[in-house]
Order: sequence, then C-alpha cells, then structure tokens
Amino acid sequence: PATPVPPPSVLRGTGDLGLIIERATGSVQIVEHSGDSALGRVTGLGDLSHAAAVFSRDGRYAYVFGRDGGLTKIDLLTRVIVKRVIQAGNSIGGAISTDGRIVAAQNYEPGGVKLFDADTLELLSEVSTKDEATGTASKVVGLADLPGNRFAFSLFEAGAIWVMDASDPRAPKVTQYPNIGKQPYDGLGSMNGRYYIAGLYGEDGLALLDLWKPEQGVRRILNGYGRGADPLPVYKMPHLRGWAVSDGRAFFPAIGHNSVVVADTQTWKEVTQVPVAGQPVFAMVSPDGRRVWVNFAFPNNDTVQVIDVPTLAVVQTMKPCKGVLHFEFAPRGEEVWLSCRDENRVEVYDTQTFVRKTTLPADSPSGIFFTWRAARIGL
Amino acid sequence: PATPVPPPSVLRGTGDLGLIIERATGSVQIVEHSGDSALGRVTGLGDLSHAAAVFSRDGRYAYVFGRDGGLTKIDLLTRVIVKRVIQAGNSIGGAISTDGRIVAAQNYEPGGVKLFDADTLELLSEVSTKDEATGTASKVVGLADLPGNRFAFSLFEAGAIWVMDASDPRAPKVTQYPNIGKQPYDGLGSMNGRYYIAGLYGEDGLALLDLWKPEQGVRRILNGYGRGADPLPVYKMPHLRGWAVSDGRAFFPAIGHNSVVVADTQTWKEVTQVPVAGQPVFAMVSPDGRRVWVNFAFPNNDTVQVIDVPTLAVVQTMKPCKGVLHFEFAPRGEEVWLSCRDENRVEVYDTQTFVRKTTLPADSPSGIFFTWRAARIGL
Amino acid sequence: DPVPARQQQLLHLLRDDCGACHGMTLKGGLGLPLTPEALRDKDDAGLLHTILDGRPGTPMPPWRPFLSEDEARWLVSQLKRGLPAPGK
Repeated sequence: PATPVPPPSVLRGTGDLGLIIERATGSVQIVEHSGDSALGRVTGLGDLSHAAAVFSRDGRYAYVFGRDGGLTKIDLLTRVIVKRVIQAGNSIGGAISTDGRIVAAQNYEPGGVKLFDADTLELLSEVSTKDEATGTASKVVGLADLPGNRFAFSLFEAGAIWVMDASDPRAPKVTQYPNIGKQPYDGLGSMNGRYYIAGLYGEDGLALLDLWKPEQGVRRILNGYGRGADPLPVYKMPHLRGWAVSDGRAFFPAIGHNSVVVADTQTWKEVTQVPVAGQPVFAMVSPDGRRVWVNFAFPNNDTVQVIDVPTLAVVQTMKPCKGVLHFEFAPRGEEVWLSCRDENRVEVYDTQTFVRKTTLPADSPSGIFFTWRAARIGL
Repeated sequence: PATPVPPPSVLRGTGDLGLIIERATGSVQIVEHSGDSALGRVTGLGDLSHAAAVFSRDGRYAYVFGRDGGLTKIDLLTRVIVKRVIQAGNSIGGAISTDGRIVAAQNYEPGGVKLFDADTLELLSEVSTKDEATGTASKVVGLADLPGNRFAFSLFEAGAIWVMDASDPRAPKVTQYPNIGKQPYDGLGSMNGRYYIAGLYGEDGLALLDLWKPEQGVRRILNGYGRGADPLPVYKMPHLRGWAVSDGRAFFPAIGHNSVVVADTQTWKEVTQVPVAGQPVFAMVSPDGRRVWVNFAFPNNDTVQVIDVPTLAVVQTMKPCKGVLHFEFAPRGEEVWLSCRDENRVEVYDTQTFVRKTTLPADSPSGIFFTWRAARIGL
Repeated sequence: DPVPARQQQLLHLLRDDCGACHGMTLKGGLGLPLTPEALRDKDDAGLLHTILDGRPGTPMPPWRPFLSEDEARWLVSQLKRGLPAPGK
C-alpha cells in the first residue's frame, strides 16, 4: 500500500521547499519535493509576468523579484508575506549575498542595482547605471552572486560587465569592465563563482571574466559560433542559468541558432555544437553532471530535449506539455520539475527513466525555485 | 545600534542548521550558521568516539552514525531523538540515498552495509562482506551515495570496491570490483558522483572508478606518489571527504607523507605535490573552489594550512587550537568551523580574511556537519 | 612508573590518539580492541613491541618517538587492568 502522506504542518524542515511562480495571477505556490506536493498558495505578489527568486540561508524565506519592481519576502513555513516593497518600475530578478544578509535586485526600469537588508528589506544602497553622457540608465541583466559578498552583472545597453563588492552594503564598490560586447542579455556565475559569463545578443559569442584573475579583464569566447549564418528571429531570449559546466565542458544556448554550443573550460574554445529542436532558452546540467536538459522558445515551447554529456548527443526528446517556460532539478537530481504555462500544471519527471512521476495543478506556472539554491554560489 | 536578535524558536528554517559531535559525552550540539550559535544539546547517543552524520532532504532530521553501531535519527527543530537503533557492534559512518528514502550504514564490526528506511529506521536489507573462504567480514569504508539511489564503498581487508544499486532497497544489487589495491581506507564520490575514488593504505596510489564508464572498471591512479620514499608512520588516518576537486584538479592527502597530492582530473596524472606541515587528515576544497584547507594527524593536530588553488602554494598556516579533528564550511564558503577537541570549543573563521569570528563551547568536539549536505551528491 | 602528571597525559593520549583508531572506549575500530578481555591472552612483550614499533603492513604506527619503554610498559599494564573512567 502507498505510504500515507504525513499531514502538512508549519513545523517542518525547509530544505525540500520551493515555490512555483504563477505568473498570471500574481501568486506563488509553496511546494515541497520530498513528497512532490503543494503546501499552499500565497497571493498578493503583484505583477509576476517575469519573476525570479532567491532564498535565505536557512531556507525559510523566499525573496521574489516581480516584474513590477515588487520585492516580496515570503515565509515558506507559515506561508505568509513577511514584507513587500516596490523597489523599481520594472525588475527582472536578483541575487542574495554569500552570507545571506544582502538581497540585490536588478532592474530594467530605471535600471541599476539596489541592495536590501535581507532581514527587513530596508534599502541599503543603489548602484546607478545611468550614463551621464546619454542620460540613459542601462538595463541590468545577469546579476549573480560571487564569493565574498560580491555580485557581477551586465549592462544591456552599455555592453559592460560590472563587479560590485558589497562587503559594506551601504557603500558598495564597483569595478567596471566596459566594451565586453554588444547587448549582454544575461549572465551567470559558473564553477562556484570563479567565472562570470555574459551572453551577447548583439553578436555571436560570450564574454568571460575569470574572477581568480580579474587583472586579465574580460575575454571574448566562442566568437562566430553562428559561423556567419544569419541569426534566426529570437522569439524568446535564452537564459544563462543553472549549472552550465560538466566534465570540463560548458554548455550555452546559442542566440538565433538551433543549437547548444559546447566549450572546453580549460581553453574556452568551442568543442562542438549540438543541434537541437529549436532555439534553446535554458540549457541546464543536472546535478549529477551526466546530462544537459534544454527547453525551447516559441513555437517549440512544447519540447524538451536531453543531451548526454559523455557523448554530446541528444538522447531524449519529450513533449511534456505546452509552454514549458522553466524547469528545476531536485537537489540531487533524481527528478526535474517542468512548468507548463499553457496547461496550468507542473510535471515532475524521473531524470533516470524519463517517466512522469507527478502532476501538480498551478495557474500559468513559470519559474520554479527550490531552497537548495540558498547553499549554492552564483545561482 | 545592532538590531536585537529575536528569540530562537522551534519554528525556523533548517537550511542553516547542523550538528557538532561531542565525542566524549555521547551528545551532539545542534547549531545554526546564520548567527553562529548553538541551539541546544541532545544527549543519549551512545559512543560517539567516531561519528558521522547525514541529513534528510528537508534538512529537518540528522542521522548520526555512532561508533557503537548506534544509528540515531534526531529532529533538529525540536532537538529530540526521534528513533535510535543499535545496528552493529562498531560502525564508522554512512550515507543517504539520492531520493533521501534510504539510510546506509557502513560497519567495521561485523562489517557489511545495512540499509534502513529513512523515515522509520526499519532495517530493509544487509549486504554482507564476509569472505566465505576466510570467514572474515571486511570492514567497510568510504561509503558514498551516487546518483540513482546507488552507493559505492570499499572493503578494507578484501581490497575491493563494490557498487550497490539500491533502487529496490529490500533487494539491492551489488557489482563487485576486486583487486583494486591494498587496504582502501576511505573513499569519496567526486564530481557530483561521477568518480568514486578510494585511498589505499597498503600502497601508494588511489583506485578510481568512472561511473559514467563502469565497463572500464577500476583504474589505479597516482601510483608511486611517494616516489619510493619510505612512508612515515601514520598516527591518524587521512580521510577522503568533502569536495576534492577544483579548477580541473583533484587534491588528496598523501598516506605516510607530509604532502597533498594534486592530480589533473582529465588525465588523472599527478600535477604536483604540495608540501605541508604534517600528515594531512582532511584536505577539503572550499565551496568557491579557490582554496584547499588541510588539517593534520598527531602530533601536528594543532595546525591548519590553506593551499591556494591557482598557485598551488600554501598561503596560510594557522594554529587555532589543540586537536583540530574536523572542519566544515558554511554552504557558500564564507566561513569555516573547526572543532577543537582538546580545548572543548569550536572556532569559526572567516575564510577570506582568516580572522576568527566566533567561539562556541562544545565538549570534546569532533565532526561538524551542516544540513546543506542533504542537497549534495557523494558527501 | 611514570610520574602522575605524565600518567594523566598518557591516559589522555590513550583515549584520544590511540582512541582515534581503537575507539575512545577501546572497543576497537580500525585497530583491534584493547579491552582487558581482548588483551588477556596476549603476551606483554608482544604488546610492548607493537606499541613502540608498530605493526608493519598495518596502520598501527610505532610510538617510539613519543613514548619511552617504561611509559609503553605502563600503558600495557593499564590496558590489561582496564582504564579508569574518563575524567579521572
């Protein structure tokens, strides 16, 4: 007989909790992945038509960055909003510092990065990306936390990478790396925060900063990976999130091309390109490093493919549902959760057998975030 | 003025919890690393004169493997013993499965591995290491969890590595790899469970199993790293625990030599040996991958050294206290906790500045374990 | 016999540093049990030799650099007699 699901209670561990963004209703579902179930819904989060989340180091609180600039602190145990501030006009996400005391928000409008006290959400400081010459404040993308309470992020319009040292969060110090390439659209901290890599929309290639050797500055890698072919129209921007590195290789969704670009992490030269079913949005390595899972932009957003890392071949193509916007692995990787926006549900798959385990109802789900992120650098 | 810390309560997150083994008193202290404090002490755990711990996937429960074969499930929130079974005469540690449902214990007396239901601690099955010919059951060392509810471990007397598939925990399937070298004393799952590496006491070198290519069997690596020099007497055995890999290098404490052996993880050839202050016991990479911290066997157990990964040089030598038996990093690596057995305290150090942050009283502390381990493979 | 202060140090060494392999309670671990029952039938001289010079091929190290023969002999007698409870 099936083991009875224990009664949900407020007194529980937080290491298996997480949340599902319900983008259309301005709510999140609090979920747990030990039994793959939803614990409750929190409403009143405003415009979540793009939302990301980070977690406090004890895994009890989630900080949700909403499209409308809303920054909301949610208690995952009692499932109530602890605090909510409107910190910008249009925000795209954020990060939390190494020590868990600072929450950083990256903004499209009016640009810039804001630092908040993780406990109270008190505004500590603001880094402006306004260009004095043009009067334009760059949108900030790809904000990632680095060791030592530092953050790296990219400026879309300015084509720059900045590294902020927030040891004193009321007076952060910024190191600027200009001219890194056209229109960085996202970035990630890789290899436990050693490398910060920004994807470029305006040209083929990526920009890489080795934070162990910052004096070398930013290096361009994988130039011309489109091989001169005209880029396809981009129906949904790729995202550089999740582990991108395994077996000494890094995996990147190509902009405007139906492929995943593979690079050698010692030389950062292209190893190969893996042809895939559409324009990849997320290309994420599972926790065991064995496979890379990929989802796609419109119109192929009903498809998910799996690349085998040792052979660099697509070993699985699935059509789980319509509108797979995001996916998240359980911490040790035995299962993956896929959000099915157009079908109002989340599908949970066994990553070894590719068998569907569970289906959870959710209203227009998009981002899925688990609390294990609290213990990872650069996510 | 500092914001007053709210009173600690049972209702809290578990992602920042952990425990300190108090080896002489048979107790553990429940601690948290958000504020670096002790929350309470749980007594009645029996002989902890060697103890290790793993955590449930929600981070609420710790499973403590005691020397006396006691396997104790502790609720970190209410700080009580949930269940305790005596499962062997002499035990050395254990692991928890990918899905968190199975706890595996490795035993010295009477040898073998036992699988328990993580919820109830019901015995599910037992894998005997008894050699029918000699009647001797090998001590089991180096038990590590692998993806897919599998475990790898080594047999000290038999000189073998076994891989157990516990998909059906009542009928686990074992694959044996004999003749891997003399007297494996410990082992670890590295690179997120891709490699299982066993250290050899009886001869220089290690045994490596690539679980992506199991058909290749076990390979010997770093043979003759002692360069023919007579090994020094071993006053405390090294341990292969923690992240051992960074920047494409793997770091191993040498048996019988005052050095840490560095290997290239693509070729597994020796890169160099880093001379250190004594015989290393633990050599662990910090979460940011930038440094390797090392502690030492008697009589140098008052010393800790730090190796810089980019330069492979010792950049810091400290004498924090007498009897540094173990150390554990906070999940993002900004601090490290050192147990000072002979001085009845735990010292918390800032890993960037090497400045002591906090001192916590503890009776004869040895192992320190944080709940972020619940979300890691192979620890 | 060693002076009382040294005796305390030796007992501490026994529990902590021998205990690392033999267990603080000396009921064994990587090393064999060192309880009076386990050692009852073993020759004092052999045990003395093992402590001072170790056992080749096994992890048991030689303690000669840290112990005199008299101290090692005293340890053997203590081990055969059974140790006082910790803290005494």
